[in-house]
Amino acid sequence: MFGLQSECMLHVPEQYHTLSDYEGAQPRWCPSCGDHAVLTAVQKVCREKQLPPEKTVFVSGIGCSSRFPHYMRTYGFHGLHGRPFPVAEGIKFRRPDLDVFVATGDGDCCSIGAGHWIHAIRYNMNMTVMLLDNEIYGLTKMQTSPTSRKGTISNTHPHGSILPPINPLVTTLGVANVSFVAQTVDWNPAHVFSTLMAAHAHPGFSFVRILQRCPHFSPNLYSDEISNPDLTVLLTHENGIEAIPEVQKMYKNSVEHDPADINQARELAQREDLVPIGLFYCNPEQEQYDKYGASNIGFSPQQKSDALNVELDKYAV
Amino acid sequence: MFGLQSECMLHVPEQYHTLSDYEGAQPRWCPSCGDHAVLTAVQKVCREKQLPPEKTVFVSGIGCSSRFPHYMRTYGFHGLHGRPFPVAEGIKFRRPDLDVFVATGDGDCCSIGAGHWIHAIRYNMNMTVMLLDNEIYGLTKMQTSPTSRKGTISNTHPHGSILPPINPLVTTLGVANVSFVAQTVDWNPAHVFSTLMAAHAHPGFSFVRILQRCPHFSPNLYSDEISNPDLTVLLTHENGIEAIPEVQKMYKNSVEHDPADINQARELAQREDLVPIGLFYCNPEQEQYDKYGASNIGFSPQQKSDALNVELDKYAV
Amino acid sequence: MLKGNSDELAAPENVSSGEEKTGIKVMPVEECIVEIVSDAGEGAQKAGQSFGSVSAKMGNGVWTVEIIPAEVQPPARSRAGASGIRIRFGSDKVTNMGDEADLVVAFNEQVLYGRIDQKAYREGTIILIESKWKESKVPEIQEEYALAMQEFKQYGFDVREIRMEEECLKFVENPSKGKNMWVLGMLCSIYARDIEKAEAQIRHTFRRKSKKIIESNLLLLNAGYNWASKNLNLRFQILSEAESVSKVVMNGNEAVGMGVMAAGIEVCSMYPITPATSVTHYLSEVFEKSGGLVHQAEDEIAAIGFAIGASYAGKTAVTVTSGPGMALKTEFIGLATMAEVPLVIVNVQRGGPSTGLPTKVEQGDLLSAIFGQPGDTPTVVLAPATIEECYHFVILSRQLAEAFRMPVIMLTDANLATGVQPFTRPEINLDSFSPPIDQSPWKKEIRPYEWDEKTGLSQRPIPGQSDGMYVLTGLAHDEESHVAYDSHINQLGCNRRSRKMAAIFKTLSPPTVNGDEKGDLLVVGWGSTLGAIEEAVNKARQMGGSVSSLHLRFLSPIEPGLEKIFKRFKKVMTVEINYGDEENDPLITSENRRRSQLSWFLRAHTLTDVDFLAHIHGQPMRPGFILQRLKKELGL
Amino acid sequence: MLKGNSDELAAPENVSSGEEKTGIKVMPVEECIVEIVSDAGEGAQKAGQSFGSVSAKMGNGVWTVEIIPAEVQPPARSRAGASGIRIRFGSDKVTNMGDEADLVVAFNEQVLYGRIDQKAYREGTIILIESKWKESKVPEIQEEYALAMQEFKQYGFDVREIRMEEECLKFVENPSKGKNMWVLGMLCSIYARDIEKAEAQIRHTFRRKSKKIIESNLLLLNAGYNWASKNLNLRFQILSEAESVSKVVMNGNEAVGMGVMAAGIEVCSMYPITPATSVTHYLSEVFEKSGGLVHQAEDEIAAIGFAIGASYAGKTAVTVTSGPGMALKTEFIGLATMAEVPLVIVNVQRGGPSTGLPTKVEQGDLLSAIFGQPGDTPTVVLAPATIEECYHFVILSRQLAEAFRMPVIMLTDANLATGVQPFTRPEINLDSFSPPIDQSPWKKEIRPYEWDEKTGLSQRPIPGQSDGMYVLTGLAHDEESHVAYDSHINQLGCNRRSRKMAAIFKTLSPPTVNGDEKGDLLVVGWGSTLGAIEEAVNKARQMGGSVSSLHLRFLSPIEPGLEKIFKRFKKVMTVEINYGDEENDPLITSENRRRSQLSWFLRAHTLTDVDFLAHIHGQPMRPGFILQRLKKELGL
Ligand SMILES: Cc1ncc(C[n+]2csc(CCOP(=O)(O)OP(=O)(O)O)c2C)c(N)n1
Ligand SMILES: Cc1ncc(C[n+]2csc(CCOP(=O)(O)OP(=O)(O)O)c2C)c(N)n1
Ligand code: SF4
Ligand code: SF4
Ligand SMILES: [Mg+2]
Ligand SMILES: [Mg+2]
Repeated sequence: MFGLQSECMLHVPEQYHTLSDYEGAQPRWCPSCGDHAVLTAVQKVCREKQLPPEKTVFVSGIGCSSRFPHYMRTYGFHGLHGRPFPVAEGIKFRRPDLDVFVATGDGDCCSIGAGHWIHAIRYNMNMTVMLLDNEIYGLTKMQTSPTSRKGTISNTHPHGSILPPINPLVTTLGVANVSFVAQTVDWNPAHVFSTLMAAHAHPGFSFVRILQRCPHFSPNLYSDEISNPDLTVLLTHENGIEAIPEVQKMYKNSVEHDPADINQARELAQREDLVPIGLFYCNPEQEQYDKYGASNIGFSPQQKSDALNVELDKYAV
Repeated sequence: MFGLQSECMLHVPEQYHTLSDYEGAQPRWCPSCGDHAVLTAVQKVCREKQLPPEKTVFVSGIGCSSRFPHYMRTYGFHGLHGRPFPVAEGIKFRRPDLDVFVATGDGDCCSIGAGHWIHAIRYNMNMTVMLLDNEIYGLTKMQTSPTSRKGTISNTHPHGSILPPINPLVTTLGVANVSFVAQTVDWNPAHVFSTLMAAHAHPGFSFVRILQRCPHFSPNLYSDEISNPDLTVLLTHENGIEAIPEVQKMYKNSVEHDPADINQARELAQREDLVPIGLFYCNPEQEQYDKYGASNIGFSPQQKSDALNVELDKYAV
Repeated sequence: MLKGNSDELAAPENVSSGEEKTGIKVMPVEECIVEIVSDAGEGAQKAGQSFGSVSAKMGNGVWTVEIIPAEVQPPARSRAGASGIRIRFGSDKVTNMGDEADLVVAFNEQVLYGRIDQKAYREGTIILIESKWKESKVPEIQEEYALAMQEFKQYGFDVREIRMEEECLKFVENPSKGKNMWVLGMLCSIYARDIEKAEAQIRHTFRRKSKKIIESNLLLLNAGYNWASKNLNLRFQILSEAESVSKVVMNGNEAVGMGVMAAGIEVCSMYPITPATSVTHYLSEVFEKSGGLVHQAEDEIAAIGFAIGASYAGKTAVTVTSGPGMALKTEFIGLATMAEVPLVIVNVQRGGPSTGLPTKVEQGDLLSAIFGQPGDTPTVVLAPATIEECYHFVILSRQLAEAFRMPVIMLTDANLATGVQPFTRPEINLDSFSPPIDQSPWKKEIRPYEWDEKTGLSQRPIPGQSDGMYVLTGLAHDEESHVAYDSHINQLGCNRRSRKMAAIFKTLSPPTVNGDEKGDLLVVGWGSTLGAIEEAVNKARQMGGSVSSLHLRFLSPIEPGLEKIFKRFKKVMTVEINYGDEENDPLITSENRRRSQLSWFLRAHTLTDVDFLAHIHGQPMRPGFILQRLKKELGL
Repeated sequence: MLKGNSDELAAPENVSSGEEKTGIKVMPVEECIVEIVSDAGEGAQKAGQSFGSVSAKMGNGVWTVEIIPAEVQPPARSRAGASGIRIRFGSDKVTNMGDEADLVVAFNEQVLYGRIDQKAYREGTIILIESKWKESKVPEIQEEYALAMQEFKQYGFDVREIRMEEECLKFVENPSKGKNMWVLGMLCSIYARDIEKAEAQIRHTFRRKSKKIIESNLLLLNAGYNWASKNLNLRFQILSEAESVSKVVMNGNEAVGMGVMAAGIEVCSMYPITPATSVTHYLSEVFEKSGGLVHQAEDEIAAIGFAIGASYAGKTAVTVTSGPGMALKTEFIGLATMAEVPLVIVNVQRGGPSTGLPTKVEQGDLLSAIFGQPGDTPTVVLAPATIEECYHFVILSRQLAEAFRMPVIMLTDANLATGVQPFTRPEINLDSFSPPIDQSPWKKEIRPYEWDEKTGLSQRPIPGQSDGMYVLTGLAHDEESHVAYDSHINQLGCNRRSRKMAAIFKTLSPPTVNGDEKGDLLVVGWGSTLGAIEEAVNKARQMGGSVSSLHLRFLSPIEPGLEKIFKRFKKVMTVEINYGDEENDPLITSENRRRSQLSWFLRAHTLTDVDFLAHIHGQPMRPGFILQRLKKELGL
């Protein structure tokens, strides 16, 4: 039964992958949903980096955004609401050869998944995380999310929500061992692309919050930001997200911010007047739990047997 | 069956409560466990404030520290591991007349309870929270906790733990709507007392991390800090924890810190060279979810019946 | 009655019966099943709900059920995207959605295929279909449409192609917005509905919209009515006896929501999950006015913890969820049982296992509700069988929870959740609004779990009561609520909690048998299948079959007398929306056959060889499906 | 053999049998039950474990079980604080902890009361008690001690007061540290244990301690031995046949841990919970060396999610937990079943419901393991009955999980977890170390759930395999793993997952009956009660009772042939550590009686009126307790 070929370092056939190699099922999101743009950017990142589809895994929870894996032609794990992180960690733990992406929603990550989110930041395993934050529950039809602004009218708060929203960036920046925090917006595909390129290149848990439009339930949520680029502030730095001329031209407001400076990162992330996009924090030196996971893989049956025999000896009568 | 006396604003008999009025069962903690000192301080706070025992509820999860409610003579709810916050919130929601305390451990709050913890901060309901942080799992006999320092030898990490610890203060300070964050140490009962006095006085979610000795499993954990007061830095401010001469005399290192300044609070909380004690952050203006909860209590049966009739009318054929 | 702003529009006279002016013969019928199917967002449901309400107001029995696609926005013109509504209405009470539809209005042909896959139609079903696709600019669409028309005719449907949008365009600029109202008008003409009632209904439905929108909808309603009166040779009449009792009409989730208010519950703690969430959408809107609040928690664990906290503090509480949420509440349900905290848990069941079929019906949570807990955890489980019972059982659940100091699980399902049916307007009992809270001093000598030896009952102190202080715990505990691991104390505690079940059992009476008290076959059901089962059984009886049925509302403790009743029948079988291996499946023997949940449960309870008819099609049980099996069993 | 650093210490000669030099008669006995009880932290367990190991090494059958107080540090000298160990050993194999002890060493009299409450002793039990309390400076202690001595004598115990600490003080400064080793020496003298083996054992136990500590322990061991040889007229001899097979000795949790390694599992994902955690303590220490790792997750949900992720990625995984943790894993178990992810779940059962009795034994998670999931969730549930099986069943569980692509739940309990027993050293099979991973290209035309129609089996692609890409989902899905809500697809998927159970069933053979194949009474058990049940049944048979027993290892699917076997007995009853209403409890009738879990399950399965003997004392089943009931049933 277990006589299969054993470890996982097989050569992948050399072959150039085109965009369509990464295209899975036809997306079922609403036509002008912000998720489409992110999907396209991700497929471009995959092609740019020529990720082998069979060595790439997209993990998600439940939600509109969590349908993401189905629309990629890679391996995918569309699991339980709120639980993408533990699954992604388990996948990565003993498989350093796999590229792991997580697609999650604001409910999935910040509400039911909050505990796992905090711990995933701390585990700092090498994976790219996209929080598709539309500030609402999409799939279940418009309930308040922890990132919904105070006063949001939703089906669970028809008279307006009560609490100020969680700021996923500030929260992430407050967790020990945090190693990469960025923000981008679905309506600027070039910036989404370069942000995800940087996130993927970072060795560790790369957390990218993507402001994502849900025209179906919140048609006007980001319309000010979209129509007026001055409401956005671009974070620039030589160690930040790669500068793209078209993006730089678009946003007059920019701040030079060293992503090594966590204190300034927190202050910037806290801003409520403008939407900062770019890299808030990056520290490639943090402890990586996936390195621990990969520390003793590939033992031969004989090695395992020997170790077990040593143990049995200890308990021999 | 439901013919009982109705709302909960009954007068409590005027009577002076002595310390022993707050003493419940004989504590079963190890003799030199740090929890004892906290228990005593809490009983003193209750007496100082003359809290009516029948209007006071101690809520906890599971762990050595979570045995706390049994040792008080008030109402208590010793619930499930990791879940003290939702229970405490439910208790407070429609009972503004009750004084709610939460006793939780580093495993209970920061590991299995992490999601509820984040959300409890955001709900900002008026309650006093004591995180008894011994950096270990006590009750289950010495496993690594999220606050265990990297390299900690425990039963689950006999070769040393892998990750840097969660800093509960920094994490709490990263959550939206945070309103009160303080730290104290079990070996300075006077400071524990005044910290808890301030926490209780604060209208909102008062989070107090208490460094707590577990001599049974980590005999030397805080011995440096205990023998050398210079490893502690006292946060002082007119809006901070009340100044106690004996405490001020003890700690040479002190920093003037305005608890309204969240940026400095985060920087101080992040310090790893010294243990800062005192008030990091306080903002009594944050949104309180318990105020929402109390907004429509005490409707008479007639009022309820009328409202229901209006509804039935809407659906009448 | 609004005439519309066009002179062309003359309101038709009210149709009474017999021959119409137009010379079309009016067919009197006892009942009808009508569907409107469209792409999502085309308003079919709104039209159908209005049609159902009007019919109810005209004194008909009505059952409406929504046809919901799985995705928020499935692709247009796709089988999977079929969205819409079915309305079954008749002279008598209607208890279920029935079998095949008699008439369907379709906005495109592809969604019709989706319904055909579901076996929603029969030979002769009248199909009124939008015909604009015939001239579509996309050649594939033209082809698809043409092919479909051919096939539909081959299937034996009575197809009528109608230029609906074109007709609407005569009155409005964007016909895609109001076509549903035009269709409503058309149906009102076909089924001789009182047009004034329809107008009133539109005014109510759109009460929050602008006057302009209301006017334009009324215009289209009348246009549809007039068009059909002139151009369709279809006219049916469903008589109804004028009823004297006043009624309300709503779906099961609204009924649960109203039941929560009627039960005097103050806290509804939830986390969104389909198909349960709409209970709380409804409550979020109105609960505040009756002195309650909805709490949206961060997850299902927090939701039940919050409700338990509220209940501990003397505030009546409910938590509402569905399968995956129930799974997460497992540990806290155990605590509520162990520490004896009253709590109402509503589980609107959906298809499982796991995330399964979020929008579809199943009865698959029965055994997990009863046995889902580690350790011995006696729990009350009950299930309403009608929309009316959805309302009343919440009140009952609260009463049981309070009186017996334990959690009560109420199981409904997606069929009840979205089904709409009129029922007698409930009388309000002021007593049920009394809070359980009692802040008068506690008698010091009474212990917090002073279990009555016979019934296991005890009185509970509530924070605020002086001298009642105790520390609740989920650990094994004695009558003082002190943690105690002694053998006899653990045995005692478990015993007392179990004894409460015997005490509840004593209050129950045996279920009534529908049909003869003995015979060849007894059909046993629970929950939303009541109407379909009784309809099938009654038909089989009319055909001479010796069959009766029995419907359970209490599953745990189960209702008394079953073994005796079962003995009077040659065969007993359950009907369930559940999985069970088929007898003739490969490898399956009577020994290893995995039986559907209720049948399995009844075997243990009665030692009777209970068989079953079960499917997990994600669809309500249809009377015809049951009847087919009954005929086989009875040799009819 | 160390002589000690004092000249006074002369090592006693090795005792053989018959008359000793001292003139004390050596009593040959077939078996003995010995206890050492003390306050927590006094080392009773270490002494007892060493004693058990020495006995095993001398060829005796052995069962040791720890006596654990509920709190980390209960108050000294308290009933609730009784901490210690029981060692049952004999010439033959010993399968359970037995009934009353023959001899007990007690460090104070209060902990003895704790054990007396548990009915651990009988008239005539020899009590060797520390007598220093007689001269305590605290008058209350003096009184308590004196009173106890009186009472103990009244109870008929054979009490011997011994100044243990005083004796130790002759050799060491702080006697409280090494008294346990002195006691071990004393017991070695009484039971004629090979002192060299005891010395070797001490060297092993303290191998990580300083030489000084080892020496002082050896000194005390010999001192105790010598003192007893000179001063006690107690000498027993337990013969044993020299066994040829090599053996290992360990507790059930260590056996599970070793089984994990032997199964070729690579990832053990857990969250601490008593009494399961020690499995992972053991693994954390040694797993790395055999190419595996323990992951301590943030909670039980994450622990199982992590394991499922690892398994999805082709790494064999196990998650280990107990009742409350199982409750939290409910939703993810459903996902693993639905999406067919192999996974081993070990549940070391403790007392429930809720947080319940964390350190105590119960078998209360049987029905929740089988039926705990919302929706239809076929799950394999199996249960080892001995410590040896704890090892082998992990291997079996992995094989089943992989072969049938589903989660396998293995239920052990606190009795197996802490019980220590020697068993035949397992042979290592290199095959079981092969990883399931196969990175060769997947055949493009094979679908990820290409279910075999008959068995429901399918092959799974693993990330890394080119052309195997698919998206796993917990939603209803077709063979491509595409989300699909169609009626027939849901029916098909559920059916295929169910069919795997029939396929497993076909591989099982009927259980063997212990005793005659037919008779008056059949006792059915499962899990850790095997030894006690067979001991009681065999005794009853010796007394002429017509009784047999049968022990289930597979609970789901259940082993074949039960109905046939049951039919051959006049009465069938289960023996379980579970709750069930007593027949003569108030309000209880045969109709509303809540039956213990296995008996209930067997009723549904066999339609036999299965009775039960059940308790939830938090204690292992004792053979005497069972025998008593058998006698009643059989009229003996
Ligand atoms: C345990 C559980 N609880 C609740 C649900 C219902 N549910 C599905 S998606 C969702 C929230 C989706 O919101 P978000 O994560 O923001 O994703 P979006 O749809 O907005 O992309 C909820 C509550 C579920 N499937 N499982
Ligand atoms: C659901 C669940 N998981 C695990 C446990 C076991 N458990 C009890 S307390 C505890 C951790 C205690 O650590 P901490 O919260 O730091 O409290 P301490 O004992 O150190 O005060 C654990 C894992 C449990 N009771 N319930
Ligand atoms: S509902 Fe919102 S988030 Fe979901 S697919 Fe539509 S637009 Fe996107
Ligand atoms: S184990 Fe540690 S935390 Fe627990 S009671 Fe003892 S000293 Fe305190
Ligand atoms: Mg969202
Ligand atoms: Mg701790």
